[in-house]
Amino acid sequence: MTQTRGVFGDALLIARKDLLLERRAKIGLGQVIPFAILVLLLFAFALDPDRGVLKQATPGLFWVTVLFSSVLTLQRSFGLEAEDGILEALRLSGLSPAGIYLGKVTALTIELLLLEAVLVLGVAVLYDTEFLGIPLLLAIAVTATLGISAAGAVYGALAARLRSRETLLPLLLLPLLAPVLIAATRGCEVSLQREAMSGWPWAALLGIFALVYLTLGSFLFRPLLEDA
Amino acid sequence: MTQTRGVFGDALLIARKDLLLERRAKIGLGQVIPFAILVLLLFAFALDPDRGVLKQATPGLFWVTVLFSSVLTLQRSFGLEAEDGILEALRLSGLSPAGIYLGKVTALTIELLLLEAVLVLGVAVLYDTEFLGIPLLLAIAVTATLGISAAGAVYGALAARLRSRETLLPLLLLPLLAPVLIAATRGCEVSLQREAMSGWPWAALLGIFALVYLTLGSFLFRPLLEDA
Amino acid sequence: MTTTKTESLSTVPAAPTGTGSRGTRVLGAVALLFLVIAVAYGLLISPPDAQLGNTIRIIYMHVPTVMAAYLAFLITAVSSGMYLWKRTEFWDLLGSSAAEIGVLFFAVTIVDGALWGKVTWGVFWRWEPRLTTSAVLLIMYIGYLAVRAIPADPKTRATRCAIIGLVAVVNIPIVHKAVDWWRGLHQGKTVLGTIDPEMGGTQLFAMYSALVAGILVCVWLLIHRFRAGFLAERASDLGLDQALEERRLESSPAQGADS
Amino acid sequence: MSAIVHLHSAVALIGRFPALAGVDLDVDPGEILLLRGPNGAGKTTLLGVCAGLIGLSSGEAVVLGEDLTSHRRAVRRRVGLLGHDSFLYQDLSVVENLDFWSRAAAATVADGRAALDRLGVASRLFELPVHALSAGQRRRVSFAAMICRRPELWLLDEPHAGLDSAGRDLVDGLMQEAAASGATVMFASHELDRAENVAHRAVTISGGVILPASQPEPASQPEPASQPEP
Amino acid sequence: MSAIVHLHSAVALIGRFPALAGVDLDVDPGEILLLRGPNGAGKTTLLGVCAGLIGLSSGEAVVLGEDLTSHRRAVRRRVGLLGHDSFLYQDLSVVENLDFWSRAAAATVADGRAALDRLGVASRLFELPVHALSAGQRRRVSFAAMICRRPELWLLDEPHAGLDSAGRDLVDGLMQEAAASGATVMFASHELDRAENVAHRAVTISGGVILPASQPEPASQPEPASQPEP
Ligand code: HEM
Ligand SMILES: Nc1ncnc2c1ncn2[C@@H]1O[C@H](COP(=O)(O)OP(=O)(O)OP(=O)(O)O)[C@@H](O)[C@H]1O
Ligand SMILES: Nc1ncnc2c1ncn2[C@@H]1O[C@H](COP(=O)(O)OP(=O)(O)OP(=O)(O)O)[C@@H](O)[C@H]1O
Ligand SMILES: [Mg+2]
Ligand SMILES: [Mg+2]
Repeated sequence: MTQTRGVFGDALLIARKDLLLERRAKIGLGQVIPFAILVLLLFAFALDPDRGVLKQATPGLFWVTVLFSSVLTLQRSFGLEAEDGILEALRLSGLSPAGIYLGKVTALTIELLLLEAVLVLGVAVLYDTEFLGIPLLLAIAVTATLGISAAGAVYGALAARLRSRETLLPLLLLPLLAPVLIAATRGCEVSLQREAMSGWPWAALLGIFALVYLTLGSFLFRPLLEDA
Repeated sequence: MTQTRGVFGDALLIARKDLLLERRAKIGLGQVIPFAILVLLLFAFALDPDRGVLKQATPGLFWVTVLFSSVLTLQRSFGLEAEDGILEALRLSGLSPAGIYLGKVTALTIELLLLEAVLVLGVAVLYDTEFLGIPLLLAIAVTATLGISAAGAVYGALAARLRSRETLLPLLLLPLLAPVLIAATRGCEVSLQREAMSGWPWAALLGIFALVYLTLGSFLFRPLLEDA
Repeated sequence: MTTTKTESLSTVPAAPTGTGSRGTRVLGAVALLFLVIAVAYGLLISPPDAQLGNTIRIIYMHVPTVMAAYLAFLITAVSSGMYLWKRTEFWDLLGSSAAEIGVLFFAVTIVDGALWGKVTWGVFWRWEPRLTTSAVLLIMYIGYLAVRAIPADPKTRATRCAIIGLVAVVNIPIVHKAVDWWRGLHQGKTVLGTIDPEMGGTQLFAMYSALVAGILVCVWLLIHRFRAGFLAERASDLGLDQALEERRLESSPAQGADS
Repeated sequence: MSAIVHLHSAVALIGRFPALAGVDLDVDPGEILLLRGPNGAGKTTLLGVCAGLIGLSSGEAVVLGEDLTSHRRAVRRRVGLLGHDSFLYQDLSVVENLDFWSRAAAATVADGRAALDRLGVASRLFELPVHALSAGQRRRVSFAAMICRRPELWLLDEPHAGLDSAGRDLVDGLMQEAAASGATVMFASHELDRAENVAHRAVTISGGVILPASQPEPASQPEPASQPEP
Repeated sequence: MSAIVHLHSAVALIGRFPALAGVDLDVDPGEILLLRGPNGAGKTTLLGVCAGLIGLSSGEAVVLGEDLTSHRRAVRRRVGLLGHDSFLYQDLSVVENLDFWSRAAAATVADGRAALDRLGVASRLFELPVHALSAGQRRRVSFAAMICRRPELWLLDEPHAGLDSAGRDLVDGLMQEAAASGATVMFASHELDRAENVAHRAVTISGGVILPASQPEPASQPEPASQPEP
């Protein structure tokens, strides 16, 4: 009982600290969001809108953009934890590793969902998208984001201590998130284009992915924090 | 006379140091290249190959990938200069700012050209591209890369001292490089698809861009290094 | 360096000084036998395919190497779990050896698949989701090897690798399932789906012997890679003794002001 | 087992380098132990081992009754480490840092404020982000974050470095207070005059081993320091 | 103009905070000047101003004959600064760093090696990347990188910090040598006993101003240090 409360208490402490840090450093969203919108614009340039390619590819591009922005967000979030011996301090702190993990995942998920909300507006304006099947879209966004944070926090922490983290993190994380990209893209396509089949299986797949990584991460964070 | 020799001597010193650092840290290319290939793969997911979109979009995707990889490379290259007071040490060193700038640009251009060479192989195999108009392609690659490095080094140095550099750099740099992206993409399309119009004007445009930024950078690096 | 290693190791009773042993020689012989059978049936005895002609014979290499690679990645995952539980060098070495072998076999699959693609489809690569996910899988394990290559304390390195080994394996079934669904959803059967049924008896025999051969070769390589890794660790242990000696010498007053 | 720290033939590797090459050390409860020795001797590494942050590759280590070779985790929350790094979030303000670290250590926010006060951190600095502090001000805040954990074993790496004279006296007082109230203190220092005054006992570490007390100081330590052994 | 450093009512802002609030200071050629004062007094800022790294917002500053308010650049290559940061590339080895920095300062590679030797950096460390060094070892390498520039004005921020006794004596020797050969030395230190022995003159800085020599030490500095003024 006490143990369980402890984990969630720790998670809350960490999540609040992360969001505070986000506010204080006045960076994350303030700069990641413009970055993401910029990526969307670049795609528009690269793909030459006249050919109708862009419209077709909107969901895919949206999720690729989210993926890149998440890598940026993760890098920053764990970069802050690796400075000035903070990781050592966390190991000494007595906070439960699962709590730290869940706290980081919570903060990341909140930040990324905010980002996606803004990005959806961007897509609506830039790519002239009509939104159909809102509940499905919401379900996909939440599960996909949770999956990205859950997997990302594990690798973010793993890469944080290495001097090569800027490049190692995308190398490790992006292949891992390929299924999220596929599932989220297909799910959104289905939802937007009213394809024959329902998109809910994709949302379910994303949910499973998130659950698996959340569980794995809660267990793996202990050895990760302590020995890696 | 002595002054001129000094600038190029300084540039050589800096470029050699950068390439050495690249080798020592065993990172850049060893991880940026896989990252770039991965970005190509992710696009394949996002764009659903069966629709033939991918083949059409190859040049655009190639250059978007190069752009992202350059941001990564720049981030790392200037991240190393900002640690441990190195920027202060460079200001004190007596190296000429233009020399430092040209040295960084040289090292970056070499690294990026290497990356592009590997990426071209990747594209050739993955996207089944036939290469026509090799001289034009080469001219575009060199001028575009020089332009990216020339503009990137200015902003890399500018962002390096800020605590928010991970996110600020792409935000500043990517809009600036949008013309490079467009010109290089169109130029490559022309060259690959033998479109009516010749692609050399694009190469010339890229050359002008590179020259302008090289000149601008050589002058701006002094106030940038000294007072920023 | 090599000589000192073998000399001092041979003074330890029963310490292995090479990577071979009776067991592996027998295993190697059996693997070779199956390889010969597979080559004979695959290349000579079995008939060509109705549609693909003689190019079908690439399958006798393509599929066994994939299966061997999957096996290797599975071994990596199990070893990673065991390492996190038991914390012994054995599991660490086994996991990383298997990952290396797996990457090797998987790369071979991709290369011969690409060559096969060139003769059947006319291109090396298509944006076939299975091919794309294959490449993604390969990169995932290249990431594992990249982390392995970062110099670090052996225990730290082992933990990092074990975590990646466990996380990455979860992705294999997800990737393959997701792709099947994707295909199944709005597209007809693909090339990969269309050819494998309807195999004749000799074709099947060639396939099975190739499969056995592939797996045996994989295990054989794995054992050798493991032992090579083990010996390398022992060699660095010997280096450690010397390093300890030198380190302690720093404290002798004769050495004077050292920093 | 009465010793708070018991190391026997402890070997610790950094990469492949034996930073500790067989350390034997026993520290009694309530003791203030000074670690001295030349640069690169292994003092920082030894403190890291005692904190459970650096693993042993061979040898025995029992700290606060916990065997470090089997479970290092239990020790970590009971020690306080002041290292070369600040252990503070550079973008958070002084009080935000203290609030976070005190709550992480299951202390109250009030403990954190009290610790800041104890370390003489001026209230003008409370709302400043840590990266704006001067070297010595930051060191004080780190120290405050450490003491509000109420550690049983204090591990201090050059605790006087960067502090002004008032700060130095303060630190000496804190160490003595801690020892008097039952905690144990191990600290590394190069400022021997000051350090030897406050320490109950001093050991010399050099080349990754602890020199026997009888052995003269190594050449790089000119003045043969007095060793007030208990 | 005979003074090497001449500051008059110098005000320097960090952000909006006046870290220097009107400093008057003259330093003669060949002098070794100690800056002392409580944490956050402005010592590091003052050294940064003299190095031409931090701009003045008002007041006069002439260093090595160059007016800092108009062109700070000329001064920079003639001073040597040892700061809180290491000024070294962490991923390059010790010799690679020294080679680079000595050539950047228009010195030869041999000068770099000689400087390493002078600082007593063991040759075992030459090929190690800087991030693997201990705190004191790194400090020695930074010092070596500084002296191989043959600066006319030495600006040292806590030069003794982190060094072992041998290193401290070495640093004192280096400062005296530099002063004897015509260079000028300004250093900040909290280790007053040692620092006052080597300095020709000491000034106390507190709250961003230099206290008049007659005025007693501020409250946070208990022992009234002797001021051997020339
Ligand atoms: C670059 C090219 C290729 C790659 C990377 C590749 C990769 C793979 C992989 C990863 C598998 C295992 C699938 C599983 O998880 O079950 C596989 C199976 C298979 N591949 Fe390929 N392949 C390539 C080209 C080809 C070509 C050109 C053909 C035939 C024309 C082919 C025929 C098959 C068959 C028959 C199987 C086994 C049946 C199955 O499990 O679906 N492959 N390939
Ligand atoms: N990767 C490595 N390869 C070789 N030697 C290493 C490596 N990493 C660390 N070392 C050495 O290990 C030792 C670490 O010593 P440690 O930091 O414990 O010294 P210390 O006693 O705290 O010194 P200081 O007084 O300078 O702080 C140093 O001699 C350092 O050179
Ligand atoms: N952004 C800021 N806002 C308010 N005060 C600031 C800001 N940045 C720096 N300061 C203050 O400016 C002063 C800088 O002093 P400086 O670093 O020169 O001190 P110092 O004498 O070197 O101290 P120490 O002995 O601790 O190294 C500190 O008091 C610090 O709190
Ligand atoms: Mg140390
Ligand atoms: Mg200071």
